[in-house]
Amino acid sequence: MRSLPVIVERKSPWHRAFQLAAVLAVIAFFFFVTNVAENFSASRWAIALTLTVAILGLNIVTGYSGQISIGHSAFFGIGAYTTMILIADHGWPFLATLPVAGALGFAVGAVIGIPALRIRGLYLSLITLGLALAFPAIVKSDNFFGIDFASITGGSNGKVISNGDVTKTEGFHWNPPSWAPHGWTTNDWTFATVFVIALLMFAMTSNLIRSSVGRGLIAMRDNETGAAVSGVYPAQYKVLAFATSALVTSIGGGCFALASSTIGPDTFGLQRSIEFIAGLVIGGVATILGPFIGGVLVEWLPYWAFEVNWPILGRLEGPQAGVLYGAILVVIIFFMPGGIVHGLRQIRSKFVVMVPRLPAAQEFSTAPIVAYELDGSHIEPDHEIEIAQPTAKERYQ
Amino acid sequence: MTTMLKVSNLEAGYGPIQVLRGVDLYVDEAEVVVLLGANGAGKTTTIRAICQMIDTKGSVDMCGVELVGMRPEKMAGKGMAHVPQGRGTFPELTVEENLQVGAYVRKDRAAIREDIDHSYTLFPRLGERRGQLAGSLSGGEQQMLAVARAMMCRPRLLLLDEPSLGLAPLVIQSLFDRFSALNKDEGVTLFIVEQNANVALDIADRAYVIEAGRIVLTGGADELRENDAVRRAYLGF
Amino acid sequence: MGILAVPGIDDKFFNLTLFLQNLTNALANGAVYALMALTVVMIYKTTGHLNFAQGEMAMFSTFIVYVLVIEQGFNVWAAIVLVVLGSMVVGAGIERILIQPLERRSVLAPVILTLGLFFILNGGAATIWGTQPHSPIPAPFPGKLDDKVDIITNRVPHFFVTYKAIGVWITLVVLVLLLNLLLKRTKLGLAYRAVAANAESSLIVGIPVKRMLMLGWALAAGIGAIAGAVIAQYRNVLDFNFMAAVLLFGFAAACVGGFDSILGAVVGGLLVGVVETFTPALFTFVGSELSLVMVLLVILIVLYFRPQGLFGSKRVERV
Amino acid sequence: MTQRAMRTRLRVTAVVCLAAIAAACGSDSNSGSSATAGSAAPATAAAPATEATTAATTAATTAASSAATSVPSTEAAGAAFKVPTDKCPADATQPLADGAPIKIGFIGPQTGPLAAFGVIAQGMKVYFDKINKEQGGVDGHQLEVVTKDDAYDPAQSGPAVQEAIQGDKIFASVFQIGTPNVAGTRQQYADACVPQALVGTGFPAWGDPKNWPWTTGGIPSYTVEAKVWVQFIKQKFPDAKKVAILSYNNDFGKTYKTTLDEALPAAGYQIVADVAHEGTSDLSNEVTQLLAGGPDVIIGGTTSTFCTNLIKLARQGGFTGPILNSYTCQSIQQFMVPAGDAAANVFTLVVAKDPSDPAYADDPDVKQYIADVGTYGPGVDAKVGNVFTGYNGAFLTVDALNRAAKMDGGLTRANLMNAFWSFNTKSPIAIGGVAKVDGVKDAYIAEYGVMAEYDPTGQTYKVADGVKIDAEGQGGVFAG
Repeated sequence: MRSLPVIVERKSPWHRAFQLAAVLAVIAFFFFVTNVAENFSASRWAIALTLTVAILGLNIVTGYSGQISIGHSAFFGIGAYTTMILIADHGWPFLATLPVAGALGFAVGAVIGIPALRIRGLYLSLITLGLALAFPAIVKSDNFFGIDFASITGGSNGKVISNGDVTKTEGFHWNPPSWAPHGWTTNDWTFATVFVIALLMFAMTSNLIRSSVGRGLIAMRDNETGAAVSGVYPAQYKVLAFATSALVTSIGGGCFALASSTIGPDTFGLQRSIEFIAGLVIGGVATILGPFIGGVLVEWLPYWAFEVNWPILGRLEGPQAGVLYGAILVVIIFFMPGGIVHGLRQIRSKFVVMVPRLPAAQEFSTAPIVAYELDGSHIEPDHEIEIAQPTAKERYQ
Repeated sequence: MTTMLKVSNLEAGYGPIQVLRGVDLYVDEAEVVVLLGANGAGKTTTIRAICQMIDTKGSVDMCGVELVGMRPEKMAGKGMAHVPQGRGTFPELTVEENLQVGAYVRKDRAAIREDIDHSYTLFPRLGERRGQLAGSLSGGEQQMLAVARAMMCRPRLLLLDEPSLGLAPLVIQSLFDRFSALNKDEGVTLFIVEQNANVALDIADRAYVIEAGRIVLTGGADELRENDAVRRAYLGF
Repeated sequence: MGILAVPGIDDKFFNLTLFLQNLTNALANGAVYALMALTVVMIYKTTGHLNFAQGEMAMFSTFIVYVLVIEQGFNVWAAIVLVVLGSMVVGAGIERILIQPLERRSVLAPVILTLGLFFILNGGAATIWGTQPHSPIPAPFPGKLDDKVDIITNRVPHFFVTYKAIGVWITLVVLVLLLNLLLKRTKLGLAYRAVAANAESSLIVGIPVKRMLMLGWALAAGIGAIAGAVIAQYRNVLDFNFMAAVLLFGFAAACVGGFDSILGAVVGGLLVGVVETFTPALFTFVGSELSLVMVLLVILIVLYFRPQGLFGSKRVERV
Repeated sequence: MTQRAMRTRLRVTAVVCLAAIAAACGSDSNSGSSATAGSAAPATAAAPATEATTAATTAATTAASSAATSVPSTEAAGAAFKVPTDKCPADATQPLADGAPIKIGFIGPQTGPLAAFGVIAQGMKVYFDKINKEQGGVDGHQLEVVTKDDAYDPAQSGPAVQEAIQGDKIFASVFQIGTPNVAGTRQQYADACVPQALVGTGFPAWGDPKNWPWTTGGIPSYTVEAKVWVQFIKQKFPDAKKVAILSYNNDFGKTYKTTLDEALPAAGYQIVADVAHEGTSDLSNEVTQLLAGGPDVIIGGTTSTFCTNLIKLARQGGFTGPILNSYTCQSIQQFMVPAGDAAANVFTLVVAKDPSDPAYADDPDVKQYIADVGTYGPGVDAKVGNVFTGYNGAFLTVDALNRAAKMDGGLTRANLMNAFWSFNTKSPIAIGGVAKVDGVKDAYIAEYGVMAEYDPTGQTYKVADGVKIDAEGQGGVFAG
């Protein structure tokens, strides 16, 4: 048996294969949902994807800049209501509503970012908790500082865009275009749309994290004072972090409006924020894959808890499903406190270790090293300086 | 003179990072021993290892009792007291309460009361600020309080982790005078980890120099004072 | 009869008995929130965590009081004392078995654990005692219709104070006094406060820090148990959901007052109660159902000027 | 979905009554003070109630919702309503295969703060098991209840209904709960031609055979109840002038509030206080606001424990006048008894027999119900109103199934829908009147009730000397 862990250099052929496998997995997942899985579960998968986008947004604030936000259900709601109102009352095409949803989310996120400048830690979390509690109340209210939101948002009755089945509906329906593969239903097409948007969002976020902005956020998370000392201007970064995270979450909300086609004020209550946090932590904080796993689990776990005919327990009544869901949360977090992605990484690191690619020896410049005396004259090196170049394996064995 | 503390082949570190690589030293009764070393040489790690604050390998023998493997909170009762780096005061407790906490492991209430009054005589400044929150004291006063608190469990050996940190030279001098007084009058054995070699060597009987996790030099205080390597590295001339 | 027609100020404001009755309601509700804020502070002081399952633990304890009193015929206070002790043991147990192993390995994990506990306790209570509201509700204080002190009854609305409202105040005052006695006068209390102030030096002086964390959870669970019984009677509701909303207000109160201050919890709770009562009564430009939003606005304002809450201690951050 | 535990406690459905309806059924000419209303559909509101209770009453005046005149005259008066099946998938008009079970879906909250409604499914199961055992099911098919959990969140109803229709292939959905939930999913039922019958929300729009033939209402409309209150005050308390309203701040409470805000001034009353409360409040502040207005009558447009607390706090605040109570709080054991003797001078629109009411102890239907629960529903508490609600809903479903089986074309979904649109039967839970609906002139199944006073000592409603309201046949069709 080869000696474990196997060393794999980044960008080496092995690594390329590993990446290819990941891409194949994504395509397989898409194929599974649109063709293999039951048609009705495609709509639940679409909703799950929108939750992953929302949690991806939360990850920017909680994962990468260390600020726990309990208010992301409000941004999710803003995105959903924007899309719903623009489609239901003004007849906008769906894709056109997403930029508006994102912009509104960005604005509200920035506003919430401002108190973040002075207030920190748990106190700021409580402000965001306030946001989560306030959102349903404001949406329902017909007298919020004079503004009658209820008439715009439909108040307690919520809003409906009847995304009915392929042929028979007038009004809004998101039917597969002619070039879509034969046999696709509205559900499959909705899932495909949300899937593409989610991929875009995941790509955008992972680039953001790898950029200088991302490094600034991480520096601020690990040690805010230290980061401030070394040039990361906290005020700007905090507001930016909240705003971008709100933008991503509210775009997730826009997709959620399409996927669920019916929303009400309490769809975006506090329980939604708590669901996002649970999903993020179970998936794996400060990772890219974490929000995906978290979003899927948070949507499907309660469903399985209620629907599945469990081996010993059998079909569960409502409250018992709640107990099972809570127990599963505890078990997951107990055995993988860092979340599933970190847990899997620990397991994987026993077999494969990914190391940065080391520059090949000849890439070093062979120019002689020049030393200067204090008076400006330089000392001639008496011999060619040879740099021994250990291979990657020796270094890390 | 009986040996009070014998440390042999002490290894310790933080997770994968190995800091101490086999430290051997001993402290005899009523002695003042100083451990010198640059930043990151392993001075503080040595004290934390001796007090079992971090996982250690090797042996730490205190008057016949093996300490390695014992839980940190069990150490207080073994006649050893530790004044941590940065003094470890309890900011939200008053000066009096800080002293009372120092005597947590003792049960003899009358004697504790006596010791508190005694420390107010030793450190009159603390007596004046008895009801004040420890957080509001100055650096020097907090250091005094830290020592007084350490004395509250009537230790036979006092471990001090860089007491001079962040104090004015004048304050350091008076502090070290107090330390030698504690040693001479109260018979308390001292083990001081310090960067400020000058002041430390003045009151020390013996000293060790640690570099990169290993003892590189040992000997009497005067002997070390003459050693040019020590002079250039720690005495600065 | 609005003497002074201040724009935006509802003219009923100057109806004296309405003002006094509103004030009484505010302080009673405030005391309820303060009780829950105390449980939040007790845990935050030493562990620095928020326990999302605190409300459900209190609800569960209250249901056990219900079983003892209504089904087994215990005396209500005997049952409460029994349940408080039981709750303290369970609280300490939860901290020791579930929270401590997670403590070192991740910052967010304990939060998720308390969420899991929330669902387990909430679903568990609904499974055992069903989802319907239960009555009669155990009455620690005289709670019949005319158990009240009528002060002004010739004007509309009447100004009166019910015994159970007085009971809530008494419970709060007694608990705060007991807590102060424990923390200020006993060795255990001194050790608990030492761990709250500086956990590492507590270890050095020989304090069993782990047990102090458990003490924090035990105190919170015990206070929660008494609070649950008193709140169930005051709000006249006992079902598997009655504590969820109260806990949120408890979080808000602890946040305003400062998460690590007992005085802050009490003042924070009363402030939240006053704001919740007086916003709809005072201002007409906000719908009466938006008092919750106004409470959150006040918290934002307070925190903006004092980021660590009214009485919280400012944690110095070392680089 | 996941627990909605943190949500505000109780939410109830009933979409805000559209302005059109108010206009249509508002102030048209009053004829005859007491209109009769057929009652049907399930009864008491149990615990966190909401729309789950039964029997509607039309306005004491003429037709409650749209005036009968606006119904297209082409339909012959007596001709039964035929649901259009041209756009339906093939299996909508094929009879059920022999031996295949009839799956009846119940989509509603099983988890979360409103999990109390989950017990409706238990009530349905009791009656279905009884029919399966005693009559071998319907037309040889065994009856089955398929429960789906949407945790009362409209966004979850979509996937839940899709799964029920496409996955479990339910034959019909009965008693779906949540107005936005029903409104959001009725399109799916219409596309799949699956009956969404006897929905458990009090919004008048569910009586609209022309536009939404596959959806029928199952319980009385709150709009109508609010109108009955106004008429009742005018009749019983002629000298009352000032009225205070408390309403739950959700779609259920808003229906009452909007209707009352319009009907009370129209009837010459002054609204001295109009307070909405959240699910989190304990009503102490809100009741103080109500009493500050010095009202003669207080109307409680709220539900569950809020009804009890409104009564207790009002009495403690010195208010001795009449309090009108929503029918969703009719359950004596759960809401009236806890109020104790504060519940004197309290009036509720009694629409159904309450299993916990001693007056019905020897009522044959109630006795049969309690016996059935005993034999077929071990561990199910018969005293809980929602269980009787589910039982009654199942009774009506079986009645419709039997009639559908006899129609030409056999037991098909289309025929079942036609049967749902042609009820004319006496439901076991109704205290009077007939569950009648014909999809042409009368789209509302439950229109019978009695405004009765509650007797706290006898712990029963004085139904005998209450004001009977029976607007059977005058519900008209929804013209919103």
